[in-house]
Amino acid sequence: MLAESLTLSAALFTIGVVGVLTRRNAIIVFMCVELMLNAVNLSFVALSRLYGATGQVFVIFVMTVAAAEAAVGLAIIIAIFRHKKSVNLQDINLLRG
Amino acid sequence: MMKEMLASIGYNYWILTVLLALPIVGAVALAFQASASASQDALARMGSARKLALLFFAAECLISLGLWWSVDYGSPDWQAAAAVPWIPSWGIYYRIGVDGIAVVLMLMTTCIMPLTVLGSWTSIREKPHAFYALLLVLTTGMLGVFMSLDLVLFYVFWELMLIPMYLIIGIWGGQRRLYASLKFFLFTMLGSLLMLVAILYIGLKTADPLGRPVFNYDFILQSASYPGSAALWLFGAFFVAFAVKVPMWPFHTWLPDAHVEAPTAGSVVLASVMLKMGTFGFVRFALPLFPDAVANPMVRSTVITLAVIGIVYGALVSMVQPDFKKLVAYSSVSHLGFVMLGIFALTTQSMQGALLININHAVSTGALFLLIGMIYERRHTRLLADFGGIAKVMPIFAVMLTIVALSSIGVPGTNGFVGEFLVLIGAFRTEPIAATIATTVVIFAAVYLLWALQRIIYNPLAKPENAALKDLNAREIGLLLPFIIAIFWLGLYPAPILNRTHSAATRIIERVHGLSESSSGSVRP
Amino acid sequence: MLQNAHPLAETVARFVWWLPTVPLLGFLINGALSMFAAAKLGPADPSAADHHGHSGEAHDQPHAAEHGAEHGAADAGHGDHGHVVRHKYAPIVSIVGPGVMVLAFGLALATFMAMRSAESPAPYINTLFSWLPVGDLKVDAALQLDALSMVMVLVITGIGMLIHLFSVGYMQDDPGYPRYFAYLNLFVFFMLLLVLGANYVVTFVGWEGVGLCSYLLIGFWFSDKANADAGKKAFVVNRIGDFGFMVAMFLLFSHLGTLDYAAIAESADKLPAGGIVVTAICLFLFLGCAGKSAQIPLFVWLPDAMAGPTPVSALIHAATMVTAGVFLVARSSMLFSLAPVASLTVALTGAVTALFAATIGLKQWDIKKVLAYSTVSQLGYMFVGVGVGAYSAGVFHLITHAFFKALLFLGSGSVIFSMHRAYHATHNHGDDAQDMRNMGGLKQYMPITWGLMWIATLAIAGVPPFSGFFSKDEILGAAFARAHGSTLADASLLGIPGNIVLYTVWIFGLAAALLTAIYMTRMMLYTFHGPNRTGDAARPHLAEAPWIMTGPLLVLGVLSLAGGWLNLPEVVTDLMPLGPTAKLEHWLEPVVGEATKRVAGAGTPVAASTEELLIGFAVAIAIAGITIAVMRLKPSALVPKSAASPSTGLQSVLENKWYVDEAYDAAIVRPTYTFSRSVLWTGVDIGLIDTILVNGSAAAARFLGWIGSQLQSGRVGTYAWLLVLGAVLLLRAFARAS
Amino acid sequence: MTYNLAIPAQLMAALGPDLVLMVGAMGLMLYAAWRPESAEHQRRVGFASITVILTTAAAVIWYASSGATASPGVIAVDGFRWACDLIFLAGAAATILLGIESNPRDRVLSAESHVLILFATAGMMILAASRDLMIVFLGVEMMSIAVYVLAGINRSSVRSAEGALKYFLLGAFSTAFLLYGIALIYGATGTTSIPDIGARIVTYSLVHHSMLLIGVGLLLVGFAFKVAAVPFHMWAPDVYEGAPTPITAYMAAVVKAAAFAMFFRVWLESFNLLDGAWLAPIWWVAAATMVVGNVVALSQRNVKRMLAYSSIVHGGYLLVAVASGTSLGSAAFLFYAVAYTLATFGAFAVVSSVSKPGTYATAISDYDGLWTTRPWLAIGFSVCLLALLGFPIFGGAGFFAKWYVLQAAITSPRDLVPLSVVLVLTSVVSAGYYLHLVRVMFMRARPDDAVEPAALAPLTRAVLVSCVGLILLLGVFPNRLAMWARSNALVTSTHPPTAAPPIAP
Repeated sequence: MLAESLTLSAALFTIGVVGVLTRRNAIIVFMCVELMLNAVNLSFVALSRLYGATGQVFVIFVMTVAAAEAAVGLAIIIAIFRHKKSVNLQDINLLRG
Repeated sequence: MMKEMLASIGYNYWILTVLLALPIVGAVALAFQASASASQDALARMGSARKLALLFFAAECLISLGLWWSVDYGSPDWQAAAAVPWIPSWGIYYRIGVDGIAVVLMLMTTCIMPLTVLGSWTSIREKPHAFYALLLVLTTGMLGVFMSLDLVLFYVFWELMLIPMYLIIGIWGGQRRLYASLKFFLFTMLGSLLMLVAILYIGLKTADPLGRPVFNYDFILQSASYPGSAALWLFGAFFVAFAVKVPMWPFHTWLPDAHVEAPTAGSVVLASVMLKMGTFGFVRFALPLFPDAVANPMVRSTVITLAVIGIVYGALVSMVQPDFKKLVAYSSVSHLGFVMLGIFALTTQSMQGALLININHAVSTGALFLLIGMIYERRHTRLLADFGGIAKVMPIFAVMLTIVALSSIGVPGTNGFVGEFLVLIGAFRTEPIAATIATTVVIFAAVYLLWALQRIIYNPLAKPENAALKDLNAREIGLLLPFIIAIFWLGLYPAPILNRTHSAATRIIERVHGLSESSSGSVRP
Repeated sequence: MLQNAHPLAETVARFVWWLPTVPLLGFLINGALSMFAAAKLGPADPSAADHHGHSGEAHDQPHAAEHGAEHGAADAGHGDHGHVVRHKYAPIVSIVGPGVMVLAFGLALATFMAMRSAESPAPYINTLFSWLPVGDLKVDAALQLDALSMVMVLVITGIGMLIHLFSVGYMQDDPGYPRYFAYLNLFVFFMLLLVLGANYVVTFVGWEGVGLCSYLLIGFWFSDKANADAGKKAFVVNRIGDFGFMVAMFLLFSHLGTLDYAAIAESADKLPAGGIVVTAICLFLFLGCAGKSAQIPLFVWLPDAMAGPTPVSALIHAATMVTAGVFLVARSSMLFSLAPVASLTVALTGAVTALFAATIGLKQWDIKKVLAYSTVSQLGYMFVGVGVGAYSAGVFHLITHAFFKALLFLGSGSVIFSMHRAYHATHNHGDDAQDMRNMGGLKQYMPITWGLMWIATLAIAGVPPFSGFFSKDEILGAAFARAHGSTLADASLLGIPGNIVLYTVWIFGLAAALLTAIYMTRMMLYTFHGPNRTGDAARPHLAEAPWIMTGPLLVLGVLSLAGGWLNLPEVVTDLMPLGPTAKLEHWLEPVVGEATKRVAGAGTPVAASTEELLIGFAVAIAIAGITIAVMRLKPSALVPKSAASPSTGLQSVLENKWYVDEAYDAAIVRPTYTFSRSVLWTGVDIGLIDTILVNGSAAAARFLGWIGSQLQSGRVGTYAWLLVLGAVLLLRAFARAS
Repeated sequence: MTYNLAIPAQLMAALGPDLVLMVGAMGLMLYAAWRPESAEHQRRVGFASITVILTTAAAVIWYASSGATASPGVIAVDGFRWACDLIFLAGAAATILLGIESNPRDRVLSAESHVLILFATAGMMILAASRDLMIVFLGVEMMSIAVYVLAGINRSSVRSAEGALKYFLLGAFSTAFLLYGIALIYGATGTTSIPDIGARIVTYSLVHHSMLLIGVGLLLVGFAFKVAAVPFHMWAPDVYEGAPTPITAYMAAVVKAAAFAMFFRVWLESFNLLDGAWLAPIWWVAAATMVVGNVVALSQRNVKRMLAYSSIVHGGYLLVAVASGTSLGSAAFLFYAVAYTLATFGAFAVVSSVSKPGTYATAISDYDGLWTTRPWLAIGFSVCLLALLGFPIFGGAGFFAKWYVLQAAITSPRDLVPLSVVLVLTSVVSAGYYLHLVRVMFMRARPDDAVEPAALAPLTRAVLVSCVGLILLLGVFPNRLAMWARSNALVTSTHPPTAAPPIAP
């Protein structure tokens, strides 16, 4: 059961990575990151069956932090939308070189 | 008698530190003067700055003269030595001391510095305070290199020289000063950073019983041993640092640019003192620290080949230079090649001769740059083609230039001869072919300098701008006189200097021979 | 060394260091006056000698500088146009310059007397101070007084004194008058140092010093590029020789551990006779001598050196400096006698040079050029002498040559002085005062000069009883004798047996003697005989030079006539008791005797009858030469230079000196410059090191930086891709470790 | 005293300074939101923040001098923590001081910006204290989230917003890698305690355990992102350019120092034995960082971007110290962090005062001939640049910082001499751009139409003068700092292994 869970977790993580790499919309990219975090959470939960509560505590931490991150992240995305009227990452390349 | 008098005032206890500190004090004083005189006009600022600077340089020169008598030149111990913990947790000490070689070079430095101030008496109009303050800081760096007995302290002084010279070239230099100054900086830094790694390596491998690194020169000499090919690598690192500074072919190309772009005082200091750092580094550090590497036939023949290439190459290239300063710069490559040949030929004569060339080159090339500066101030050109026949309008200048050029050519009776002669006669014993090839330069040296001389002071006075030139004034003559005196003194009676450097030079050669005999033994005495 | 025990130590000889010092003082005084005048008078001072444009030719013109002087005088406020102003300090200089020479000559005579009475064969060494004490190298500033240096000192101070006196007249109106005497005094100082040095290094100081003075004096009228060029050429070519001298010193030191003459004389035997080392030493030394004494291949500077004032040509480029090479070989006779191959080289080079220069002398128009090539040729004789191991003969010819060649040069100077004065008086600046085609028939205007120059001509041609006859004959006789039996004859040069080389040398010497007689007679005929071609306007102004110039000529005339007395051969003294036999040879015996004997070896001496035959042959050749010249040349057929048509064929080859200068220029000078400029400087320095390596690596770094900043596209997607790529690489590395 | 971390009260006590800062920050946050935005208000909040920082610093010093230790647990009570705390606090104070004066000029009026710095600093202090990967994660996120906001604090600037977005997205992305790495390490060793991980690697011989190694690799990705190591550095120049100048300095110096603090802690206490696996990757990352950073910096025309690349490069130098894997390496880090923080703040103080109001971008050409009009500003900037270059005396402490890193590298048992050579050779390249600025200031003529920067505001001047003064002072007398760094260095894993549950497949 453990091995399957970990495999699933890795697959989800990879899907998240691919999503980040391929999507252009800032919000979707951010969602993909959230997917990666949750994939990791799955690993933690699975492993905690083996090692005890530490993994589960970690998951709580991750979820809390992810929530805070989401708040800040969406605020930043809104800020950029106010300037650019777009959240397409391809358009956001003022800073370069 | 002089010695007792100096001993009575504890001269040897304080002299070295005072020599290091005084220029810094001077630089600070100039900074204060600069802000105090901010409202004055440029001419008044120039006047006050140069006077204050001259005061400090003259004081430095005067108090340094005592070293000539106070030092025991035969002693194997460091003279006027001092050691104070600086960064004890890293094994770094403020450890200074001198031997005959260092004393002679230091006196050369302190004597030339006031003259460079006189030489730039009227030419530095922009920011004179900064200029002289940098010259003062530079002096501390140069003197520090000569007296450091701690490898890290040495490195710090070594780098200390770099920034003032960089700024002097870059701020008060000619058209291409930005390029020249950066090139100077990068070349030197490339070499010295490799040396830094080597110094660290040595210090860390020579740890004391408590495991702390040791950078004490003497301690390293006694106890250092390097595994396998490490000595070669370390020598290589030191070699690059010093070879760039010398400069040896093919690391020399910063020199013509730096010389051409630098203001007169910069060129003089660069040629007279800073170029000596490289060869001094070889004598003080690279040779004694890595006798095995030096005795390695491959290493030695490589260095000597480069030296000989430099000698001939420098001479040939200077032959075709249209710019007088560049010509002299390339001739420096040639002269310093002789020094390298002398050092690596590892005979008493060649080593002593090399040390003598160091001084001779300082005198002759320094004077040449001053002379170039003098006509440059009048004509604002250094191209040989722009001159001709000015011996008619500047007879005193012509005489001075002739004497200095002849000393640079190495005409016997002048200083140039004794150095070259000693190097060659010494080098001939161990490296006959190299010495013979190097000897051909007596021909080329005559070609390039006499041709230049001819194009400047002889030939028809065809250009009207030249006809109006004024001959040297009293300050300029007074400034050149010490050089002229030195040219003949060193040429006719170099024994006082030779006696002072003898024991130090012999010790270095003996160390290389002594330690290398077991491994190589191919070097004849 | 043994100087306290030496018999000379108590005599005037202990003041030997005053010999060079006295002229040095003269130099300092005159030099100071020159500088002082320059500083006082400002830019248009005496040395502001503008004689550019005065004459298109780069020739010796005594008043060459009056234009500059006029300006100077005008500035000083007391000159009027066209008036030649003497240098302000001329009176002091006229006393100091020649005065120090009189003193030096007096001291030399006194020393000579002391030496004669002391009769000690060992050299007297006067050590002044330790010059270069480094390890086992000990070079002292020391002077060595022995038979050879004494002879040289007498020649230098004696002839030098006469030429200084002559110069007082010749240079009287030159604005650089003090400078001139300063240089001349300095030259004598160095020349005395050269001959008096107790080791090679002190000699080398003098050696280079005389070269330096030669440089300064050749370019004395430096405003003309040709003069400055000639000075530089002389110095540089001499330096080629100095290279040889230096290498020879290095070899000596590394094999014998000393550079002192006395010590080398004692230890030279340690070098294997005929060995590679001693041969190399001698060949390198000879390279030095060839430079200084203008032998093939380094003779090219001497003819150009005629650009200097004529008294300089007489003193430096005829009587003293150029013979330093001969002196050095004699000085090193201990070494040369051990190196037959080197000696043969010396002799052969001398012979070839003698002949070669004589051919060129045949076709020169410039009176000084004729004399210059004649000097090269006579120096060749001297080298034949020292080359075949007849060291005293070589020195003998050195002395007689000093007499008659000084006389010839001063005489020609007198002629030029007169010609120039005439042209100047008529404001003729176009014609050349040195070209023989502009002379002719001067006999009637300058009878004293004419007579004296004929004496010298007969001397150089080898007509008895003039001095040159004895010395030249001795050399040729020695060459012939050595071919019959000596260490030289037994050796071989490049596979050619020594005796064949020596016969060749002898034949060349005879041929050169014939040519010498021809070209010298030609010079006399064209200059003094036939119709005058100076021009109608100038002719009335031709006259004999003042007494201060003719006086020294007279003395030299006597010496040229009677100089042979110094070393009369046995054959002659047998015939008539003119004086003691082989006086000079005996005098030099302590210095060169042993070496001479070693070269002569066990060879049988030439029979007296053969010797008489040879002498007769030589005399016949000299007379034949003069006769041919008188018969064949027609002074009356000559036209002035301006009307002359260019020569053709072999004539033009000779007139152009076999195109040697051009060949050197094309083969050595130009390629060196081109190589230095195009390959080394622009190629290696600017191209390879600076552009490709230094700036190239900087540019490469900047280019990489540019690429890097292009990758920095500003798009998050790119950054994420790169991040993942990096992560993959890292993970691969970690996975590999597991 | 020794804190028993198993007892909650004592754990709280061991977190004393952190709590002081957090409580102060929360209180100030309320105060900052209490009043409408105004220059005056942000100034007040700024000074109040300074007060909080000083209080915290006093607490840190008190804790440090008490010589307290702790039982094994989730946080460390050791010199390294306090040393790092002091560096963070000093940096935060400097940032706030610069910000108080530059914010109004840049039309950043929100007083929260100062408080956010306090939050970020609190996160850093947690990081420095953490001895458990869970706490590491917490600290990283506390710090990062605050800094995301700080990067975009200038709401009127599109550049600021763009930088913040990039930083946020990529930061979150890399956090996921970090987290996954932690999960795998947890899976392999069964613990998240840093010393225990090290101990279990020994006990269970996990040196070649693939799950552990993959975990370490992913962790390294996360760390490398935080320290902006090549190729995870791409965000840094953009974010640094977009952020307000004091924040850029904060990110370049303090955030980087915090990331390295955790890097050292984790690497020395957990993975010291895995050097067979991580040495080569870190070697190459360090070399690539030094080379790429320096080379790209050469082609920059904007001073802030140039300094951004320079900060990447310094990360590379510090990675050399990480690669040494020794206690000496962490001592070198402390020394380096001090010198580098001083130089960075000095440099950015100048940049902030030279930049035209409203734009953070400063072109190198704005500095042409600065010496002729503002000599002391030019000299101060040059000292900072030379310190960054690592030049002795003129660059003061910068030289000895580099020296210490090299010392760590050369004494390391991992034979880092070649990497040291790479370090010095790339330093030569760095001279190309640092000195370019120096020569622009000193050797070019001041253009006639150049806009003269306003006189230095007092706080900025104070920051600049104290930075330059300290750089020079420490450059001549570095011994005390060196001893301080050495005595506060980390100690490589010494804790005995604790009892462990069975191992994952």
